[in-house]
Amino acid sequence: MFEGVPLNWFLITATLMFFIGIYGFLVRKNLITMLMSLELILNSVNINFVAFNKLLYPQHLEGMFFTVFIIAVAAAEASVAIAIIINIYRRLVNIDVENMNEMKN
Amino acid sequence: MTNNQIMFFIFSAVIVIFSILTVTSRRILRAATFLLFVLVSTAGLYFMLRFNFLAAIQLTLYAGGIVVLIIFSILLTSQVGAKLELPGLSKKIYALIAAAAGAALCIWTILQYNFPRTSIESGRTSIDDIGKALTSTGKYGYALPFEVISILLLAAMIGSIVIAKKRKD
Amino acid sequence: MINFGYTVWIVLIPLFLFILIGFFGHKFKPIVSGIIGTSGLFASMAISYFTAYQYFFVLPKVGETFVKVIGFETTWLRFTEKLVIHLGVLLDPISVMMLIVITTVSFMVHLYSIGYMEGEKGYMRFFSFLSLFSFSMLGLVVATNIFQMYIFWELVGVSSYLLIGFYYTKDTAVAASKKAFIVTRFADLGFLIGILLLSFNTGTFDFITLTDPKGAAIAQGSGIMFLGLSTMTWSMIFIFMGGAGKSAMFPLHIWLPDAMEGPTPVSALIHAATMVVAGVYLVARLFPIFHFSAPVALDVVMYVGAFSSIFAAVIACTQFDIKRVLAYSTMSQIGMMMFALGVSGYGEEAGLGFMASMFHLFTHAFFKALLFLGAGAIIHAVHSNYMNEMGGLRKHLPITHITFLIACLAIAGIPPLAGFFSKDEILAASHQKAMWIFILGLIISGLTAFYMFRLYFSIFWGKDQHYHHTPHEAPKVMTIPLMLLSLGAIFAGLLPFSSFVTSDGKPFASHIDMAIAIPAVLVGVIGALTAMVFYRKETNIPEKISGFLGGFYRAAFRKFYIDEIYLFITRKIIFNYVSRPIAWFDRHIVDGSMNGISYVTNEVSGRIKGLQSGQLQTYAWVFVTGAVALALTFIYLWTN
Amino acid sequence: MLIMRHELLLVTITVILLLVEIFLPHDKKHKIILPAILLMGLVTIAGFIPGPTGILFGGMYGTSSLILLMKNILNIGVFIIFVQSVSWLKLEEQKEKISEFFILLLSTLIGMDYMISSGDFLMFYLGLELATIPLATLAAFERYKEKSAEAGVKLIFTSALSSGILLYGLSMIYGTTGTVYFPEVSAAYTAAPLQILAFIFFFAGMAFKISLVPFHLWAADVYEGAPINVTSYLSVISKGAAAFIFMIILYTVFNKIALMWRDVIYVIAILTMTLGNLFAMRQRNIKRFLAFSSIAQAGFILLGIIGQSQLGMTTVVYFVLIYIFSNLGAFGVAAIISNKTGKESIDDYDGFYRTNPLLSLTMMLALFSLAGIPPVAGFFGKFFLFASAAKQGMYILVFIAVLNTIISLYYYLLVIKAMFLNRSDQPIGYFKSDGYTKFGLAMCVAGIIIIGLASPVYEFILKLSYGLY
Repeated sequence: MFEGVPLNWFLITATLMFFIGIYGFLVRKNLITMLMSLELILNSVNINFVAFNKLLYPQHLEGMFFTVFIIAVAAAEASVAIAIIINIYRRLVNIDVENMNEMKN
Repeated sequence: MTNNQIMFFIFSAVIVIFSILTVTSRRILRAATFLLFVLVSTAGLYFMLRFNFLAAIQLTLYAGGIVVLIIFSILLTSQVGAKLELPGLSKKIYALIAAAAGAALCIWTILQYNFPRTSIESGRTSIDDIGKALTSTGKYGYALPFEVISILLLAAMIGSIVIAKKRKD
Repeated sequence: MINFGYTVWIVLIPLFLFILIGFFGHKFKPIVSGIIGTSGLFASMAISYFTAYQYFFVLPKVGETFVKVIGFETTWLRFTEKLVIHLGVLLDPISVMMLIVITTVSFMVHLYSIGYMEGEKGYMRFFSFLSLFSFSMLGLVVATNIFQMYIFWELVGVSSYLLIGFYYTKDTAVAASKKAFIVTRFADLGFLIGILLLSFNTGTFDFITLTDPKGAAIAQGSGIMFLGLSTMTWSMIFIFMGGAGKSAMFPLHIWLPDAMEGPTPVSALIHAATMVVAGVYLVARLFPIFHFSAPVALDVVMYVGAFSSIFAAVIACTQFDIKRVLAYSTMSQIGMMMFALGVSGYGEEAGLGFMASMFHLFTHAFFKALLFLGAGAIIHAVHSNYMNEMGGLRKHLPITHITFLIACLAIAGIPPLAGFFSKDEILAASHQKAMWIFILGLIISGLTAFYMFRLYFSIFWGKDQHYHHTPHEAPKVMTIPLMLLSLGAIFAGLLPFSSFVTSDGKPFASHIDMAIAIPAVLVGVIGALTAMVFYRKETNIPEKISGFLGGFYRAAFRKFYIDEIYLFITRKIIFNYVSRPIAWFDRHIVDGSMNGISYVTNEVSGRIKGLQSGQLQTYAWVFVTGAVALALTFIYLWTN
Repeated sequence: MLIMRHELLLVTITVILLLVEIFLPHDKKHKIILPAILLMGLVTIAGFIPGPTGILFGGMYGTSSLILLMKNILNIGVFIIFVQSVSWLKLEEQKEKISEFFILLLSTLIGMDYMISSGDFLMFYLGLELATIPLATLAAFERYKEKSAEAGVKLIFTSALSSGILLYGLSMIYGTTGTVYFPEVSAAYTAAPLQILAFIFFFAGMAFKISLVPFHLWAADVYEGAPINVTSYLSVISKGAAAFIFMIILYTVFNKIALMWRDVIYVIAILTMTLGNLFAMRQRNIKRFLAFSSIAQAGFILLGIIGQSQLGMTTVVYFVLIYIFSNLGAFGVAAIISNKTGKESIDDYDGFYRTNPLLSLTMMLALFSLAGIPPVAGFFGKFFLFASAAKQGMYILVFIAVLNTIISLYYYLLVIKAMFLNRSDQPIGYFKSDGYTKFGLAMCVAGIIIIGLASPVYEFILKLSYGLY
């Protein structure tokens, strides 16, 4: 209980955000919008970690540091993803994920 | 309702609503802006939980860095005014089913679980503690991960450059 | 004690030959690789004979029993603390006998191939594969433990794959080699599971420990029960599955007829004398376990053997490709060996079936190799595999003719040739077990004589066909092995086999029971004569005979329409309504089911390709759904 | 610091290469190849020098002799890949990014090493990402090729999704146990529904890396599109490392719910082997073919993991070792053909034996090893896997696995048949390989033959794995 806000509220918010991100990842055609959905997913996990850390296990800062590192990884991931997206754009002049099916079966 | 609760509801509502808008908006630049709102109110949650350092990182790195990166690439690859194509209906339905089932399962399971209740109230986390932890090599010290993440960032940078740099011809 | 360490060279020489010819063969003239291979095998054979001499005559027996001797052993893998795998040479009566059989036949085949393969592309490759095969087969029979046996067992499969597919320009040969490989591999899966079951059940791989009648392994017989049978029984059934695959027992025999696409010397080596009897050898090797702890599995061996034997004999009567006739005949004879093991008991006289089986294996190797090599000489001469395109060849191929006749007489069980003695022992052993199997054995003998002489008369008698060029006798290098092997086919039966190879190592005296021998010979003669009546037609001999006997004979024959009736019954009814359907069943149902499996697998593979749609988001969807479904299942449905 | 020597050495040579790259004139970029290979060789050898083991950073990092061996195995694999990729790197298109290739590869290897050595989920996660993100850039390395770019997209997006799901699982593990350190997590773990959920999400993330059905769909496409040397890295080293850490975590962290994950793996193993094989059967592109075959192989690895004993542990390491050599052998030959002629279809291999007997023999050996035919090493790997599963009494699983080896034999024979038996009017012409290529393949062949026949290798691993389980 954090001053009136139960842990579950945080978790539910995060979970909703997580699956909204998943939904976006599954339906958005533009690669950049997919990337945004991914950011939502990672962000929701961060909320989980932080809430757990503060509300349940405040002795150590494990959850918080996990979050810090997730943010850093997310930055790295985003930069690589964007580099690849730009590269794709140069090849195809189009960044629609549904066009990317040269390899299948 | 306490102040905390009200604050939480505001942040939470912003997060959920703008998340939905992010994944449904048909104008890509708007979607990016909505994402920014989500990230900022997440930072708000961190502030509320008194993780000021983390909230600062969230604002600078996430909201400042990544979103700007995303906006740049949007400008590079899309016509700003154009509306995004709508996904097919069956795709939407399938995705909705998967996401809804997942969310229902997770929330249900979370509610089933009895989290231990702790009453330890720690105050603000001081930058000092964070700094110490970050350079400590003992337990609950994060010197090693810090080194590893630097390799990761370096590698990601090199990789991005290799991929994105223009071919000389 | 005699040091048998040198026996390891019997196995190693072919390995060196393989390496030598395989890697450096292209440096010398083709013929040289043939000569190297042949002389190497000769050395191996000489050592084997010496080993046999030492083992049977010099080595002192313990309590009148031939003991099992480890000639050579090295530790190879420490699997767990208890399970240790060795590599070595185990000498006991059956392995020594197998050494002789394999090296002899292999030597003959090498010698013969020098002539047969002359001018073929890949001469040197052929010899290197032959050496590899000999190495693997020898390694198999001297295995000290079941794991070593399995390794060499698979190696035999690989090298036979290479040999059957030797004529790689022929599509059928390629398909056949692949089929042989996959079907036997399928059988080996049973073998492997059997080994795992057996070794975890008994804690050892070692043959000596495993087959000791008083040992712990056999006492484990009443292990855990599964589906009404003990683990031991299951493991033996699985192991027998491997044996059935290699030995072409029904329904795993489907590869054998097709494998005839390989070069004929290969058929002689692999499909007559060595690889196909590996299954029989395997059962014989583990016989005490079968007998003491898994009698049900032994019954399985008996039924499978008996059925395969009669099944193949019937089909053999309908084939026109001479190599296919021989292939089915091999299957039938091996079936006899199997059911001889199946009816056998343990101990001296009770183990008659065991002895008979090994004896038949021994004699069969000679005359079947002879038949195949003879067939090779015939094919070499007329460039056809089909007996209806042949006839009257006795004038052109005198040596082949005589040796082929000897082999036919031997396989038909006409005394005093080799086949008579061993077959007689099998029949005697079946007689001890049950009447029905004895009668079955008689029927098989009759059929054997019939189809062999059908083959013989169609090829060497009958109408002289118009060949493109006059067939001529094969070169000496090919006829000499024929003559040597026919010596074996004549005299091998005279060995007092039961004083060497028995189920428990203790010699006993076997004798010929006239009550069994007479009907056996009789059915053989009847079968042969029937074939003669049908297939020796259109020669001058019948006319001579009828001329000699005068018009009465002819009149009587015609008048009573005996011939016609006979023909009607046999050709029209039996041939069309019994043999043909069985052959059809074999080709389309048994064989077809194998093709069906591969067809279905292919179909399924084609149907599910949609899963891999190339769409990233589909993949992600499957990913998410998979995770959620797994979670759902294991949170709410999983109970343990 | 000697405890961490694998990682430190790798970091050192990465830095050296980086510096060299900076100071190397533009037209002499290829000069870095030989030093890079030599350095990697030195590191590989240095890895074998016995050294201390233990725990560092308050339990975040730990090694044991088995873990050292795992790292050595990965080093060997990467060394071979270095050697094998020389002919590809010398192509005009890659010339200006040679050192980047090495640096990126090395950084992923560092990630894997940290991942294997990790003592808590944070280090594990960072190692995992370090082992994945640079790989996406490697997959998209041939940036002028659409397929390569597509492979990069598919890899980075699916891996990000999977790490998202994995992280969600980790957050729940943290939430229910209050820690991310392995020993404490293990102590606090019960089989509560939320913890099972957390485990499954974690499992999905790992299954993505090992490419287990149904989390494998990315693999075939990425393997096909990526440059072939990267593909072999992905399918061999990356997968092997993931399998190692997966096994370690299952055994040490989730040991309390072993009964549950055993059943999960049971199902997944069967699915993976069967689907991998069914898809492999119908492939005509050699890279795609090998991709599906390596998916099927991943299913076999699970058999060892499920063995859940010292035996199981040993066999997994042993199998991965053999698998590295066999698969690299197969990929090596495919890479040579692809680089020299641009041909990647199995139909193009018709009559290959006539023109390039040695290469086809190497390929045959490698494929036989993958199919598990004695006496080449692959057989022993498979045999021990089956044995370790059989020892747990999972005969039905073993039966299905063995059936699958027969299906796999069928399609491996297709390639062998194409090379040795089919005729072709225009077979791939004879080509001479350079010293690097020959050396790389020779290492693979030696590995395939020796590891199986030389029992000390197995016994050595067995001895090392005493401590861990």
